[in-house]
Amino acid sequence: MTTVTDQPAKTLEKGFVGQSIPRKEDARLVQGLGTFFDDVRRHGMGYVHFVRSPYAHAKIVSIDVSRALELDGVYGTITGDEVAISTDPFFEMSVEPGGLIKDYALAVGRVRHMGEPVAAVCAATRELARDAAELVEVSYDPLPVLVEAEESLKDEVVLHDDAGSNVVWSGVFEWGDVDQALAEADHVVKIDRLHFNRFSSTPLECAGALVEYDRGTHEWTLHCNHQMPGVGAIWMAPALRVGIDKLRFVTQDIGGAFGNKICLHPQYVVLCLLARKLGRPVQWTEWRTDQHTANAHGNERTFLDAEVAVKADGEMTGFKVRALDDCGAFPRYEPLGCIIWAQVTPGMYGWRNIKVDFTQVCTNKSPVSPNRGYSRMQHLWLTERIVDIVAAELGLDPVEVRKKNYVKTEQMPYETPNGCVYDSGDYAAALDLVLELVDHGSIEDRRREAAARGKLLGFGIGSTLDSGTNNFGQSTLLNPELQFSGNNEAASVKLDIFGEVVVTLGTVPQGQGHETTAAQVVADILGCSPDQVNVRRGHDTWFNSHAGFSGTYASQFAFTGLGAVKGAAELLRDEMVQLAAAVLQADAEAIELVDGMARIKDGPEEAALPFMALGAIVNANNAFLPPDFNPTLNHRYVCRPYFGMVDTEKKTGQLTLTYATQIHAAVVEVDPDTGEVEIVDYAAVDDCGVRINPQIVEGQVHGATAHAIGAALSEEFVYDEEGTLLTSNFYDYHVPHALDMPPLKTGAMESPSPVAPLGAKGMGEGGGGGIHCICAAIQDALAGAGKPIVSTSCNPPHRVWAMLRDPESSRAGVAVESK
Amino acid sequence: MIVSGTKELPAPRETVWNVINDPTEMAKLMPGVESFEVTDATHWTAKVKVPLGLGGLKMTMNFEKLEERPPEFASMRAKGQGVGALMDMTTSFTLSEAGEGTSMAWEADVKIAGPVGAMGQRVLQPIVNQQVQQVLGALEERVSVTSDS
Amino acid sequence: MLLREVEYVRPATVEEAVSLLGSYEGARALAGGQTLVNVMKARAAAPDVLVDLADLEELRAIGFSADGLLEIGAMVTYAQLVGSSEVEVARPILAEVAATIADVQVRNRGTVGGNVCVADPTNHLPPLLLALDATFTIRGPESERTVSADEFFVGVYMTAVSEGELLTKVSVPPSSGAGDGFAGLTIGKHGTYVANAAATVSDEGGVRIALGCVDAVPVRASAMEERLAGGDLSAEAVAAAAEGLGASLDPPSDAHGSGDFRRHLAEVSAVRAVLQAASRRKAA
Amino acid sequence: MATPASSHGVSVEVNGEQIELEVPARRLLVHFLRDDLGLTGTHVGCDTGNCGACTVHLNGEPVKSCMLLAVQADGARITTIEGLAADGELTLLQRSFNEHHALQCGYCTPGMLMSATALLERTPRPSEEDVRLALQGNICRCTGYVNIVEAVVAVGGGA
Repeated sequence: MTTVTDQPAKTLEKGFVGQSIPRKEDARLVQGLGTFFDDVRRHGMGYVHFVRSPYAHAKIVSIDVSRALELDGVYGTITGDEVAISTDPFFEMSVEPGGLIKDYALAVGRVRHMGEPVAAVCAATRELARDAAELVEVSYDPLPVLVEAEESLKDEVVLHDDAGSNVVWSGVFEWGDVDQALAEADHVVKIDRLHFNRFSSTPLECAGALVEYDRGTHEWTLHCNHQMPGVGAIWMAPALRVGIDKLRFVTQDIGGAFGNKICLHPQYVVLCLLARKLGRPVQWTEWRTDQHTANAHGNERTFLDAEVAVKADGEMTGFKVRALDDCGAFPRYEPLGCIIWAQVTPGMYGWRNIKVDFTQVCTNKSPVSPNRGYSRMQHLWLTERIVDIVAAELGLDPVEVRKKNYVKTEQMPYETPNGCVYDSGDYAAALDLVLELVDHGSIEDRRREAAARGKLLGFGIGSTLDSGTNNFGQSTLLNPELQFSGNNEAASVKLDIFGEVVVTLGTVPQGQGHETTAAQVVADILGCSPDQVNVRRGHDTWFNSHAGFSGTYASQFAFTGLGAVKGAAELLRDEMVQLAAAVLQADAEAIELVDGMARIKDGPEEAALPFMALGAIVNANNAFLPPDFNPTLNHRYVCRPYFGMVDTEKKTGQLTLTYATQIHAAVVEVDPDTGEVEIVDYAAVDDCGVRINPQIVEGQVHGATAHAIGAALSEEFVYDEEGTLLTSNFYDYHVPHALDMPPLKTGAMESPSPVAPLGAKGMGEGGGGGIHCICAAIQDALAGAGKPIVSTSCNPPHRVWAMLRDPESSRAGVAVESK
Repeated sequence: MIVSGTKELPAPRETVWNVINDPTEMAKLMPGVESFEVTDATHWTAKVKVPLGLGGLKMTMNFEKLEERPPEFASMRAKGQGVGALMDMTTSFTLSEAGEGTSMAWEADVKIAGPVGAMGQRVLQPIVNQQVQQVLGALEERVSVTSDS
Repeated sequence: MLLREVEYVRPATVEEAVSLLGSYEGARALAGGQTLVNVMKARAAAPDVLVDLADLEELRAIGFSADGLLEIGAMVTYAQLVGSSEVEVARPILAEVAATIADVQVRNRGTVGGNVCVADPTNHLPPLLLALDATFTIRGPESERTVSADEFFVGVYMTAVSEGELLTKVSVPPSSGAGDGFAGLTIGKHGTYVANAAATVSDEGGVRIALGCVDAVPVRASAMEERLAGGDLSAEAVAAAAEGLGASLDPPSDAHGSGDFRRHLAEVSAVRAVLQAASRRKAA
Repeated sequence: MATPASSHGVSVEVNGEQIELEVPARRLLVHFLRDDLGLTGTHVGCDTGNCGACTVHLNGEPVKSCMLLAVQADGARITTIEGLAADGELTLLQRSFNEHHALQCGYCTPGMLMSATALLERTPRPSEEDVRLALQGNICRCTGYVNIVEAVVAVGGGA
């Protein structure tokens, strides 16, 4: 079901924008005619298989590839030593010590996580490549293993000798005066330890690429599924010691990414080296087990010694906490996660005094990368856990406490203590809507009914913000030397010879329906049907217009992506109008674009030019055009949002531009004998401002919810003390299947963004609302069973059972000091 | 994973000691040993079929005697390499006289790395337990025969 | 995903299959392949020769023996079990449990013989067939022999079927008034079991209970069975009978639960399975 | 007695076309379809037979082509996603997926469609529960299954 408050979009007249038109992408995909990287073939291509470390931490004593090379059909190999000679380490974003880490495309001298590539083999078939990989003899000398961030902090064992410490980045953020807030509080709630577990969105298509090297031009073409090619190239080109113009990224269809396809540069560099060395196209397909053990995990974060200031009336005035982030063996995209969370520093709440002492360390686990809800989700889990623990310990109603502390709609636009601006939204109204969807009034009756069946019923809320359109200037809050700031995205729109409207995007869609929503926007501006608008599939850094921050990530397409499309379409429209005016001998004001024609308003039938005529005149029949009028009918526009500079002293600034609201509510039943949690009712309300295509928006809400449900109940990367990943496949790493998913109720509101070109806010990532509301619901369900505290984000049966069996030990870390 | 226990053996300590400190004797007691050769007094190698994965994994195990204090204590380390799995096992035992027989306190610390280690976690413990029981059973049989003869 | 080099052969008769299994070193029978092919993809197993049983029609039959036993060919798929009228009549629990193994695609290929010969401690059928007191018919080069469920399961991935032999059928006594139950905890709906238990209660009240996932092979809960021999199968009595069951076990720990959790689940599952079985038996 | 060999001639009917090809015994059916026949609509989403992206019809029944050797399919009739709208005309189910926004990245879609098509052949008017059971072996990471289930139920005439 969908409920929409009737607030008209402030920008475009609603034409195709705002309609749930079926996607243009689907026709090819439902026939299996999409083109994914693994579908690309080239004559003489070789298949690459990586030799991976079975150890989490070990010295590489020796690597012998001779037996592999003897195998018929093997084209060649490459090892870390060769990589160390022919490439430079990847650029690191952190200050010291993390900035001193040397990260190469293959392990050099030492392996630091299970599954880390130590060598690669290229052969005539996939099977042969793996056969040969088995013949590569690597001798290891195991080293002590670090699997706990708290252990890493001690630096008794150090992963990266160049850095001399396991700390990647460390810093204190303080806004307002938290100590005073705590001193003036009526209650101080203390929470010793909360742990956000390690998981990832595990896109169904794994990583990979087919890489061609042109010996004549020294250029590489990567047919791949990198979701942020601009940044990928910034990592790869310097490492390969070439200019960025030598790398061409081509993506077509991508089988999901969710941030997990941003850090593919190490493997891609190996492919580039092999393609050049062997003089043939090389192809690598990552398998699921490889993805789980050695590709992208989400950031694991531990929150220590939280103290929350609460007034007698339930107003929360501030909190302080130590955050310890575990980025795995290499920082890669990190330490950006050490600041991205600050986009939502107070969550949805009004507290003005906040202190976060943030440290990120390396461990002998898979490196992390951005993952749907990147870094904000972990922090929002903290704010939601705080609210529900405070409510439970002080006997307050979770609904009332939220309404009391939510930022009010009349305060919008609201500036947070760290200078971010919440652009619009009505959190309390969204909460009321979600409560209505789950029939909140009947919870106590349902609790009794469940109890009669021997089940413990619980209710929980998760209220989050999806912050969209990064200001990359926030990176300078981590490292003032970094030369990044702002954000941008590009698009081109042209009218072709026979009147075709052709759009190319700088974005790299992976299922978000950009071909459809871009067509909707262009159709409204040019007065034609979306069917007449051909939005080119995928991304090609040679032919698509793109900008420095091009890509699809951080919930920003609705702002920068469609902003660029809108800008380019408007430039084209104005020129088409001028052209029509010139041809029809009329004033530009008298020309309108409708039904795929430019015509004189209220003019005679014949006073009209179909798009085909406009295209043909400029491109093929232009002799009569006046010399001073030179239309191109081909326009590029770069959408560059204004942020202003961040203040590196106060650590404040506009870190992002739009804030979509999500409020999720779950009703769960816990089986006290097994610890099983069943979701019996679930609702999600999303407010992302103007919805270009409501059906696509709702689809994103469904997907984000499924990821959150998986993360809350079963999805976890579990390591043993040896650093062996115990959940390396879909048997042990259980993602929700059709039978696992509860019925989802969705509701929507539209609070248009005053800052976004179309009033549409970035959305899709969500804020992990499902994780938060399920944690809260489990805690509520167990309230009558010793009132344990839910202190982990992932709660499979064995953890719930542990809480039931020994609630006291879970409560040991929580204390309330009242005046 | 550490497994340990004690086993009462119906034979004098000397007899037991002689059996478990003779690699060739022990090789006969271990399940799945396909070939075996002694390198020197403290090193030997065995090709073993370990019941990991379906049908078993062939592994080359290199044994090294770490310490021995006749006739009561000895410890050894075994490193195995096979496709899909690396095994690192340290075992030790202490013999004490118990009337006519011998009481053997044993401990084994078994580490398995690689895909099999990750995939087969839930079955490793049962497999190890079962292997240990088989060795102990065979040992009991062996020493009782020796002491009879 | 990429298997080692392997040789493949598809015999036309059981005799040929048995002699192939006997005459090639490292030969292994390939039934539905829903476990074996998977393990080979991980290269955690690498048989030298695969003897595909696909064409052995006689192993795909479900029927009754002269003495009325339900006979299930080793190549009968889970989907066949689910749809079989013979099973429905004689021992419906088999269909009920088979219907929860993995998913449609796996049930279309996975076989009864494969499930028990793989003998993974988390598989559904081993504890169930132990509780149902099934017997297993094994064909060797010369002769055919029959072993009980207690003897069949030897260890993790190990059964009484030795090299050069082939499991041809599983025989299950018809319920004749007995009630059967199956319970446990899975990783997600229809997922891998963390712990499970199967139980059968005869019309006279005799109880057989088998536990899965707690040891290398399915385990009989003998002590609990004896305590229930009295015939009182009330919830309280069954719960009381299960006390101490967990303590008698030494289950493995993994990412899905500690040994303690499995000890606890073994008791919970046993109780649930027995109560379900009791509620289904025809009152004597 | 037949002799084991590491390579076999395979004869299969794929989407109505008879194919004869010599194939290594170790080649998985999914790689035979994708790499040898170029039918790249059948996808690989995992390496343990959980995800169902590689689902095809083997003699009319949905199976996971990554848990089957190509040589095992010798003599069989196979339908892949490319065989559904063979005449270029989308099936009701394919259209329903589009209308209900039942796909996002589209990677799991071929497997979903093959499983759901098989269900609709057996059960023309499936309930939501029927559909969820039939799709249990197909993982989707984008949609949460909501619209997929709706799309299949709708084809059967359900709400």
